[in-house]
Amino acid sequence: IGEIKRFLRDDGMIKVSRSLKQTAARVKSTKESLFKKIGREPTLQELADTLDITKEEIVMALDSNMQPDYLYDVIHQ
Amino acid sequence: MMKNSMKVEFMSKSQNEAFARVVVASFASQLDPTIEELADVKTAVSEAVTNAIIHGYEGKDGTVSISCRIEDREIEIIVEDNGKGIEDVEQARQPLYTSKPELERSGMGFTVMETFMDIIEIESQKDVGTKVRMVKRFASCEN
Amino acid sequence: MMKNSMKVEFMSKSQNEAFARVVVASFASQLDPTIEELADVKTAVSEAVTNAIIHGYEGKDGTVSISCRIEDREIEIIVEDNGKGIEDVEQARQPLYTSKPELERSGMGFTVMETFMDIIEIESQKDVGTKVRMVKRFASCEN
Ligand SMILES: Nc1ncnc2c1ncn2[C@@H]1O[C@H](COP(=O)(O)OP(=O)(O)O)[C@@H](O)[C@H]1O
Ligand SMILES: Nc1ncnc2c1ncn2[C@@H]1O[C@H](COP(=O)(O)OP(=O)(O)O)[C@@H](O)[C@H]1O
Ligand SMILES: [Mg+2]
Ligand SMILES: [Mg+2]
Repeated sequence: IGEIKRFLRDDGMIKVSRSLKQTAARVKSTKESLFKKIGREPTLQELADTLDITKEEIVMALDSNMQPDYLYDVIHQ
Repeated sequence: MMKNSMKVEFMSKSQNEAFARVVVASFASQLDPTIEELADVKTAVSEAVTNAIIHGYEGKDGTVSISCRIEDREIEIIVEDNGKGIEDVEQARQPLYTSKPELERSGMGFTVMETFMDIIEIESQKDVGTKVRMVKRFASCEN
Repeated sequence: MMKNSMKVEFMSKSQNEAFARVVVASFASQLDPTIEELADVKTAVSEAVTNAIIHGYEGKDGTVSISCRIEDREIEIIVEDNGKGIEDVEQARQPLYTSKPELERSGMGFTVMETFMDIIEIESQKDVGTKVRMVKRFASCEN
């Protein structure tokens, strides 16, 4: 339980900007794997269901990802 | 010093609750808050918007508006409706008080807003509408 | 059939371009588009909002407003400013035409909007302001 609390507390200190970048990277890779699976572009809802997050989180995350150096960050961290 | 403001108006439909959260969250994100700080703001906005939709308009068509202002590390959020209003604001603010127990409301909406925001003020008039003003100060960014 | 609408107003500051994109995208997401469709809409909104800020208000303070309406699979987006207006709309719509070559503008804003959206209409009056109406129909609903 101490472990979980510490995790939660750490999580609380994380800047939104960083967490959104991580979500954006997950959205990108899930989008590709879903495309391979269903043979067309997945809709937002399909992505959200697969990632177990909301459509809104995806929308916000995608916009945090406009600058390429963010992507670099995510891939190389 | 950073100053910015916006106002959004939308229909009193339940699918707009998520929309309202994102609008405020993405405006607030200019202040580079932590996940927890942003979650607090989103929760408070959700409660205020839900109240406008289900108590203010009672499911009928109407417009909900949210004004936001940021200044330095502070965000002010005003959620307004032109719905039925609250007759007794003191009573409405009491933890566990709800006028709609049949809808499984918890009566904790205002308490949640008080807990997650630094300031909350309610102005309401019967048959005119309700205005909820909330302020939150974000911790300054050390990193 | 799904119908919904919203309106957002914000200050003509460049940091609000990203905000405007997210607001419209999250409203459009009620229609469950693909990420590509959403990116098209965001790009078009960005161009229209940037124009309002840098050409309409030329960096001065002003208010930009965006109204959105969704109906069935279609979204209508109207971006408005009360800035200096466009004297010759036909000329402004020409690919590569820009009145601000010194700012490294590409002159491709309206062309981009035309490419990514199904309909675009421009109404403008000198010293009164500019209104850009765009419509996009989403395809992704056969499943
Ligand atoms: N926007 C509003 N318009 C009218 N009445 C409201 C509004 N917001 C709150 N109220 C009243 O205040 C009461 C308490 O609200 P709240 O603490 O959110 O609890 P709950 O929503 O669970 O009932 C509501 O039951 C309702 O009677
Ligand atoms: N909202 C606006 N207010 C005033 N002028 C505008 C507005 N939008 C566009 N214009 C005019 O139309 C021209 C073409 O716009 P655009 O195709 O976006 O190219 P660019 O922005 O690169 O100049 C601009 O250079 C400007 O003169
Ligand atoms: Mg409530
Ligand atoms: Mg342009």
